[in-house]
Amino acid sequence: MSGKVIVLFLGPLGDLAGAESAEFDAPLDWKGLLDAVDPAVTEQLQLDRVNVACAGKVLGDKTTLQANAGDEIALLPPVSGG
Amino acid sequence: MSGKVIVLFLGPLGDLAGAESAEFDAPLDWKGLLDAVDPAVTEQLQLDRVNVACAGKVLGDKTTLQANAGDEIALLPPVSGG
Amino acid sequence: MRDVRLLDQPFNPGALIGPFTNANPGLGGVCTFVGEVRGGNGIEALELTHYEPLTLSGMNELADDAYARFDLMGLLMVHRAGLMHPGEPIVCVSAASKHRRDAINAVDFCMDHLKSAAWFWKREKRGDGWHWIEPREEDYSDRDRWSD
Amino acid sequence: MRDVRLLDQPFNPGALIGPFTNANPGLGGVCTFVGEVRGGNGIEALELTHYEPLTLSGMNELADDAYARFDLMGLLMVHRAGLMHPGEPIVCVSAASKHRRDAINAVDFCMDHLKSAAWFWKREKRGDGWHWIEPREEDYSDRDRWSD
Repeated sequence: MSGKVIVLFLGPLGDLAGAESAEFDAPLDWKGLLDAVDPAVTEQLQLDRVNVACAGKVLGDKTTLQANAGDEIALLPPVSGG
Repeated sequence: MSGKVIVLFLGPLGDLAGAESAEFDAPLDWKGLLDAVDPAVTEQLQLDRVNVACAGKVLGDKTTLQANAGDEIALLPPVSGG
Repeated sequence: MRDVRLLDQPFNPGALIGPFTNANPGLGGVCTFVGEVRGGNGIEALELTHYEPLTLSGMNELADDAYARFDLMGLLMVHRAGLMHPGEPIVCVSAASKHRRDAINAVDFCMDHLKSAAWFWKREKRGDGWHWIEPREEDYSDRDRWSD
Repeated sequence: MRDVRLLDQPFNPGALIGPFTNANPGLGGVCTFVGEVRGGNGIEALELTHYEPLTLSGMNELADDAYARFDLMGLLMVHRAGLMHPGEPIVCVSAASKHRRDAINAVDFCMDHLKSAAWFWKREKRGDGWHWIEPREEDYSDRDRWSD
């Protein structure tokens, strides 16, 4: 896993990405993430309603993303539980 | 029962009346009721929060009471169910 | 399924809810409230008296109101009368609906009205004897939330 | 008693509520909401996915919030994940309190937040395949009732 970050596409984002996860080279910041993923996902990521978690924490400001080797990034679209 | 009305003292009114029910001569109107019952009950009856039912119906305006022989009058203090 | 009952014997809400839920196939949610005789404060017993000619018909009118106001598939409304002890259920209201908000609000509505608008009078037995429970100001304001 | 669980297998809410109620002696009321997979509209199955590192801790934070906001004796919060069929329970929230209003409001609060603020994603299988369920505008407005 060294040298890589894993990106998880949760819920409907998995359909847009065509996969549940992908690996990219570390480190990865917000700009890098937007460039790395499928354009359809990039578009969603730019909406306020999509959250990003890194290493198990939801980012208050996702544009501060700074993922290092071994980190798991989760892309979290609007939830619908209950 | 002919010639009489029964008056029921519900809830705490029973304690004030010293009985759960009493019989009075029919017919009985609002004025007659106020005179017939214990003064402590009379005082309660004059409060808005005490309702009166006659022959199974709650009176919208209790001062229109007109009970005939055989009727049951129920004096209904503020409720506390649930 | 609509089921409105006045009971003078102890009941087990759990035994009512399963069949009630199953009797409303296709529901989205069921909300249930069970009120019990509170322990503590030296309470030994609680007695609920009611006025027979009005009680059950009043509960049925309340159920009518709940059906008119909320989108319900089923409503269960069970109220005890008589002598009870701490831990015993007094009341059980359960509402089944397609959407949770109707189910929750219907239970809230029925409880507020059973508390301050149904023909029950409650007294508690403590060490020094029986005491009538007066409705609280809050019971009226809870009920008045629905008068729009 | 506090009991927060995330389950990946079917559960029977009735089997949880009895022990939960008994675990809170002296309570005045218990309010319970059970959400089930709705039938009809050609729904064959429902799948709830979640993000493991956040889900259970998020449910525990929600329970903390409910305890801070309401006067609770106990809170049960159980949520399914995985594949479910019509009629199967998805969620069960039960709150025990001295007073009914806290119990009812705590359930209402937890359900609103589980619906639109917990890390679950829902999709339905109909005749023509799987469809993601988007949160409704109403789900957000329901939740926002609590932000005072």
